[in-house]
Amino acid sequence: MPSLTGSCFSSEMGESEARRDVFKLSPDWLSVQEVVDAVSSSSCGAISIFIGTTREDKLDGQKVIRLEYEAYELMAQSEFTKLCADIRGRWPSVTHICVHHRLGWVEVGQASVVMAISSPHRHDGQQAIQHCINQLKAKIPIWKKEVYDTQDCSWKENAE
Amino acid sequence: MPSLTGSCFSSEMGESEARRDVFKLSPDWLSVQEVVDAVSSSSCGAISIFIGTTREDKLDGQKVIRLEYEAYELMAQSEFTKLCADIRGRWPSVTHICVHHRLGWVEVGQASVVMAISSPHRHDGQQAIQHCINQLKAKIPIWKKEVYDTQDCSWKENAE
Amino acid sequence: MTARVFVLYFAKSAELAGVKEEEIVVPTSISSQDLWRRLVEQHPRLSVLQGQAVLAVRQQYVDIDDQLVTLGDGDEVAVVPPLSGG
Amino acid sequence: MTARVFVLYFAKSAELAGVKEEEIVVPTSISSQDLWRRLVEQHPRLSVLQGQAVLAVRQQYVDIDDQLVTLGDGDEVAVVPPLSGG
Repeated sequence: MPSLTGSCFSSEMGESEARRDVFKLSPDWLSVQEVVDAVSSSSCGAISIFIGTTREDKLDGQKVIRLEYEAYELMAQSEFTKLCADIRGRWPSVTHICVHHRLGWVEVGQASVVMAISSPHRHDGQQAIQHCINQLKAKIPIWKKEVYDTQDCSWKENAE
Repeated sequence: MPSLTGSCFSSEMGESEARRDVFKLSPDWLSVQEVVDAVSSSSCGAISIFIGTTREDKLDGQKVIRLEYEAYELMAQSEFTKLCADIRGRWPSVTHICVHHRLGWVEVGQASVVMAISSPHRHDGQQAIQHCINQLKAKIPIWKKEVYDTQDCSWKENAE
Repeated sequence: MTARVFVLYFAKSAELAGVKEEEIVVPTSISSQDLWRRLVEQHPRLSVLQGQAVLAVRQQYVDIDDQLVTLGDGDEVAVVPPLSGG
Repeated sequence: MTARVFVLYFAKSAELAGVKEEEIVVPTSISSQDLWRRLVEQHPRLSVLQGQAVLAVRQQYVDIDDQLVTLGDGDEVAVVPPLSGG
């Protein structure tokens, strides 16, 4: 897994900068700043970010009290690598891509995913971030179970 | 100006939540987390964020060493209020909107603007954030001067 | 009838005019074009912004053309060069 | 010819199968449909995922149909119920 050596606000004039694809599955609270730092680049004018959280919700009168996330970790990493190649094929100007996703117990209202994409100009990054979250939901092997106040639970399914 | 009482990760079930439009012009470093907190809501599954920075750049061989931002502050606030009404008219599901913009000296590579929009579902927020940055550049009276290593400087102009 | 208005200059227009704000006396009904001409008479270097700047009257954008604006004492008028926020 | 493969169960399929992983012996060439049938024979409750789950073979998605998959000793096969990441 690439290391998180964010070069935020650094000055790297003249160096050609390696493109970073950073993926992390984490049991811990997600830091937006950490994800932003991972994509920061002196050649980029724009960073587009998406944060997904779980809304407070009721299902048949049961209240969701927490989520539990599970992943097929090695395959998630390899699907992320494919997704980054797909994004770079569609928007070649994309510089860095970083996705952090929670695993295990997540309180309702906390971020389950934070992703950021940097690009020299904003339009590419904004389209790429939408594609990234759509494809993550469709392709990266991660599952979410809702746990209710009645002790019931149910595995969710992303819409097509 | 609405106060920055972000209700991040709080539990407000059953309360109808007032929609917040938060605008801040600031001489200080911008905190992404602060902007995210300002739009967090237990009814929102999605937060879309955009960060604009100044790329390292040369103009006719001169290197940009810093930016200076200036605003017509009261009018910027009233144009922001209009922009929020415009966004809410186009995407009624948008919950909270927050824009922080730098004023004064800004180092190259630091964020000049951070904006976030929360929404129950991601598509509305993603479209709204694009409209928000486009319209901010077109309508909100803020100006940027590039200062070069030769002591020259020049006022910039946003593309149409 | 005349009105005493505050004129605010921003960004390049402030550099060209050499002032950031001033008071001027103008007719209470005047086209935005004539209002602009008065400002250029006062600060001839502003003419380089011709065709680029717009005005704001009481914090509302007004294109520089033949539309009439109505001004009262204490009203705020601003010279708005091309924007570059974001 | 047969191969001894690792089968991984995730999310709802792990709950239905009652195991998270196991080793099974299967033909080295088998349709993904027949592979799925073997898993359902072993864990009949998996049948509720019929038409919803797909498989992954060596971490590549494989639809459950008549396409042949080639398996070797130690290969990783996974049952992938509908995704819900994000």
